[in-house]
Amino acid sequence: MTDLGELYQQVILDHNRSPRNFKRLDSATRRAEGNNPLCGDRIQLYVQLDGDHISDIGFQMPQGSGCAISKASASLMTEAVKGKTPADAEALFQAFRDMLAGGATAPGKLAAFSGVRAFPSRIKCASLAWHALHAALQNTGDPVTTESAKDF
Amino acid sequence: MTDLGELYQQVILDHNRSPRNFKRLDSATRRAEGNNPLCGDRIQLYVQLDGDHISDIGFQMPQGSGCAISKASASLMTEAVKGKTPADAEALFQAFRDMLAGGATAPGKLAAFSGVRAFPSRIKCASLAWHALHAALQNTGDPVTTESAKDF
Amino acid sequence: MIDTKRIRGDFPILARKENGQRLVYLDNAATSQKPRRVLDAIAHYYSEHNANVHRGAYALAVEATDAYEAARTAVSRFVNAWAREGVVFTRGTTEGINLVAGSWGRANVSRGDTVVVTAMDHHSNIVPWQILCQEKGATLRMVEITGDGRIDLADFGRALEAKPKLVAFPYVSNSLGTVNPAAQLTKLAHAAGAVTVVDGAQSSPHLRVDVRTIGCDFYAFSGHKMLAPMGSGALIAKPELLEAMPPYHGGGEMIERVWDDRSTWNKIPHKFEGGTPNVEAAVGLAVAIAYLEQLGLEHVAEHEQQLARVAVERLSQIEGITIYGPRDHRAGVVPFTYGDIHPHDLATILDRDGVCIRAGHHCTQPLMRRLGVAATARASFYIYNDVDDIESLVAAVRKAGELFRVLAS
Amino acid sequence: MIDTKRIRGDFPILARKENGQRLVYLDNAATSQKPRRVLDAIAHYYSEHNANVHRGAYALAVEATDAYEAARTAVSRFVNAWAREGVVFTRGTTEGINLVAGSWGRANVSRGDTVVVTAMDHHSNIVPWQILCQEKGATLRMVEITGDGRIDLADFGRALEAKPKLVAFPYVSNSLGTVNPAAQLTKLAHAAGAVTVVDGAQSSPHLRVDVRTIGCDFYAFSGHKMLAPMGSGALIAKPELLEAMPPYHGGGEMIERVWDDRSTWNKIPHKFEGGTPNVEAAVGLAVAIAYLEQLGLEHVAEHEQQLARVAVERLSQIEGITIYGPRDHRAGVVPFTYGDIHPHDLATILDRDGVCIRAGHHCTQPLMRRLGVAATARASFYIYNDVDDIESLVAAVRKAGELFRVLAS
Ligand SMILES: Cc1ncc(COP(=O)(O)O)c(C=O)c1O
Ligand SMILES: Cc1ncc(COP(=O)(O)O)c(C=O)c1O
Repeated sequence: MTDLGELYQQVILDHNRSPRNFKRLDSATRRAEGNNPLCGDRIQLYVQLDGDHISDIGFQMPQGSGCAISKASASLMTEAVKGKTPADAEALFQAFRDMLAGGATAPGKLAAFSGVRAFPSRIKCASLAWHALHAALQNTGDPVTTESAKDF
Repeated sequence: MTDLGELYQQVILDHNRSPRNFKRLDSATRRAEGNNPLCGDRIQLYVQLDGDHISDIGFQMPQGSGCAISKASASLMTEAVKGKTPADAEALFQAFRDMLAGGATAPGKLAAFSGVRAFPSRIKCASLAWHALHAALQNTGDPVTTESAKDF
Repeated sequence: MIDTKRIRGDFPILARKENGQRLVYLDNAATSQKPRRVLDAIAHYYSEHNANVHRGAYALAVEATDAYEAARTAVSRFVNAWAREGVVFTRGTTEGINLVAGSWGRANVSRGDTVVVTAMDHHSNIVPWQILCQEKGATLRMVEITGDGRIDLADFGRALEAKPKLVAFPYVSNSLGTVNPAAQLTKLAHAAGAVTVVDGAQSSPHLRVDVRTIGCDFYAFSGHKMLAPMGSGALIAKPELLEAMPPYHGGGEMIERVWDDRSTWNKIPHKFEGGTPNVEAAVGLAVAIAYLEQLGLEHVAEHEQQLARVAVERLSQIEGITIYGPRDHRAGVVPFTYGDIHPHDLATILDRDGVCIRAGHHCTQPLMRRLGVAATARASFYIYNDVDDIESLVAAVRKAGELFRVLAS
Repeated sequence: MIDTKRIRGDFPILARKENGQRLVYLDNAATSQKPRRVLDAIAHYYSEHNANVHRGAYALAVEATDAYEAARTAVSRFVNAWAREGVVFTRGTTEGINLVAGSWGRANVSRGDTVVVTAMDHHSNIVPWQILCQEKGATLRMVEITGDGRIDLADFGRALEAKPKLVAFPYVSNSLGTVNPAAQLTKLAHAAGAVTVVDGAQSSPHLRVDVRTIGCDFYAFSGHKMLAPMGSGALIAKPELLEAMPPYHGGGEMIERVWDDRSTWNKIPHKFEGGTPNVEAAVGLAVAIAYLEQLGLEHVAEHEQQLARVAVERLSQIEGITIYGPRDHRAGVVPFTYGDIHPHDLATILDRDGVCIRAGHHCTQPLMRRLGVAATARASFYIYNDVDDIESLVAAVRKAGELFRVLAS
């Protein structure tokens, strides 16, 4: 049970139950949609850019969509990047990816996802919201999916 | 070498070298084409029906087409059915098939093909001309092929 | 009856551990495991008889051809096909249905026509018809399901009023376990003038199928879900339909003569088997069929229904569990959700106890929308599963409930 | 260099007898035999890791997915693909070419357009284009061959004047053994604005292929001709072309979202892999590639060319033998005829001495018409063949000559 305990750490279960920034943002200057076609999970991400920083951010997941990992990850991601510049947010994404790939632990509460490494099938759940953030910051407008053959 | 000797009996090699009734028959009342798509062999069969008997019969194979078995079989078939009624010819075909399927030996020179039984891949060569005869007598007009999943 | 203990011994993979636990494989609707006999048949084929088929004059090629065509006969008997020429080997159900859509569909469906599918169909029996209808300007009509997960016969009747060219439905639903009244649906569709396509992916592995009794026109199934190798399967069709259809894949084997600018076609079924066929798959499928026939498909069906009954009963005792699909006429497929635990999390937690289930939309997104869920957890049974497996499932589900509650409170 | 003695020990089937004789398998252009390592990989996959891929949350499914995707990486490296997303698993060459014709072709070829193939193409690289051209009202232009069995570059140039939409040709001819100047042909075709399809069925097994050096747009090959299981193969494509192409088979795996009447597609390559993929085939293909890489494709090519040289030399000494194809730039394929003995008879007679060759049109009827023959006999070599095999071939051919002469005179 220990590795399950590491996957479903208290902070993850908490953010799954009560996701932060779980809201539609009508004032958003950037939007992106993320899809995990493997399980059908979807996320809508709203980002408000003011000058050179993310002044507000929100996300939604359709009813019943979003496992504990993907929902908590989205929630913790929004907390982590609020107030940051896009460049800093992208750097956090990189740190988060590195951690999932087996590298160093990501800063702050994001470290809670280090247990995901032991569950390869859940890595895409953890990275879904970050991919949507990346797409929103790049402003590509295309929905992103985690079902890429090359990365996570 | 004995089973090869049984396959390529003297009479077969002889009819392969000098096929009988190897001719186009402009007066033919029935025609049929036979194909062995497995090896690309083809036969054109010409049948002249006078009243209730086969008064003349001829066959052609395109240049280079026709292995020893299929050519000799066509040649011996034409000899065997000339002068016969269609019903008698069909009965011979049945006897020939039965022999190839492992049954009793077919009458007359057709018995020379009993050795084909030991060479399953050549059975379609031996029966090609007979299938064309059957088609001509049925007057279907369709080219026949030996590549049927159900019979030979 | 089914002697699971003896059967389990035939499946090498069941000796393996999943995360240190006894492997409890409950994802049989996705793919089945393979008995040693099938693995041996593959090895034997390649070690003794391997050659390209249908054109070789040497003994090896004759043996390979005989094995391949004998497998066709075995499949033909297995489903009581109209004729063995009406058995086209395919990679699986998806390819079989795409063959019908691409060949029969393109030749027969035109602008303004209707094609009918059901809301419980697998994507493989929906998307090919969507693509066909979009290409042709035809309408795709999706028949609704009832609250308890059956095809809504009233809506089916309404759909037939449009005189559809083709009606497609699953014999058994992979997401709900519903066993549909295939013969009745076919009869109604025929009365409306439609050609019928039955998706047999979930029926051939689990019950006795007789395509002539169903009376449909096309029937497609996959070998990999019924003990046979991946890449095996067949499309069963009425020969006269195949005769009239244009070819699907152009290439070797399927031609009679090739001119520079046009070709004529080989006889059926070869006309639809362009390219080197997968002899290994056919040989393996024939052995899998023999294995199932030896058990008796009636016993297989009974065994799975029994397990499904027990699973429904035991899971229902857990508070917060919702089970989907009809109460009866259910095959060995049990879809469920558990409170607000996402099925994906459930699957991960169960896996730690060696229990393999599927979580997701099961390639039935239209159905999921109608059920009002994004995903379900699904346990599906086969001949090697037993009541112990259900106990493991139930115990692991309870643990998941505790984990989420205990740690979260 | 190639140590045939050691290699022969890796192939269980070579221990078998053909009509009481040592098996001399010389029909490798039709299909290859399989080393024990590939058979073991199949058994190991099914005994340890079998599951449906891409959607399972449990360890078994993750392992199967990893094995499948690792095989994609292996194939990608093997041919130096543009990207691993540009590797679509198929059943073989025929399916790969039909995929291009059915998807890219249907979307891009219109009335009045031209598609170019060559007179030495296999039916699998002719018939799909015939069907496409007939459907679209386009013209199929067949490039002629020279007297010594090469693509006629002057005629190729004339064909390009029509600004064809697509040009297809074989890297290596299965009927003549000709190794075509693939990079040069591609460059010329690109200069004329055409997309290029290279039939790699006879190149991938036998020589080092680099699709980026060739510079083509699509490259298709079959696993079964290169030690891998039947049902394996891949289409290699430029990712940007795949991105823009409509899907081929609708079904599971290839969708992103499915609405009642329409769907959106998964990323490449999954968009083109509808239905449960053949994981076994991919796993076996990766092991076959590793086996060939260990030998070194350069050594494989050299070994076969050497055998072909010896075979041509030894057969030429027999009076009445005609050998087809170019003197040089020849792969390990030796087509011949012998006086007026029909190749079919020759193959039967050789088989009695354990020598397996192919007799017929080799799925190249347009080529046969140009050679002015109905059929040829064909010996084709692979890594396990040696000079002894050629001696057996030559001795059996001599015997056939005697049989026909002795008994017939
Ligand atoms: C040159 C060539 N192209 C295409 C094919 C077709 O390959 P497959 O039958 O594996 O699809 C073959 C072999 O049969 C071939 O030799
Ligand atoms: C009901 C149903 N139809 C079709 C399919 C598709 O079968 P395959 O993936 O073997 O082509 C499946 C399984 O995936 C299924 O369960």
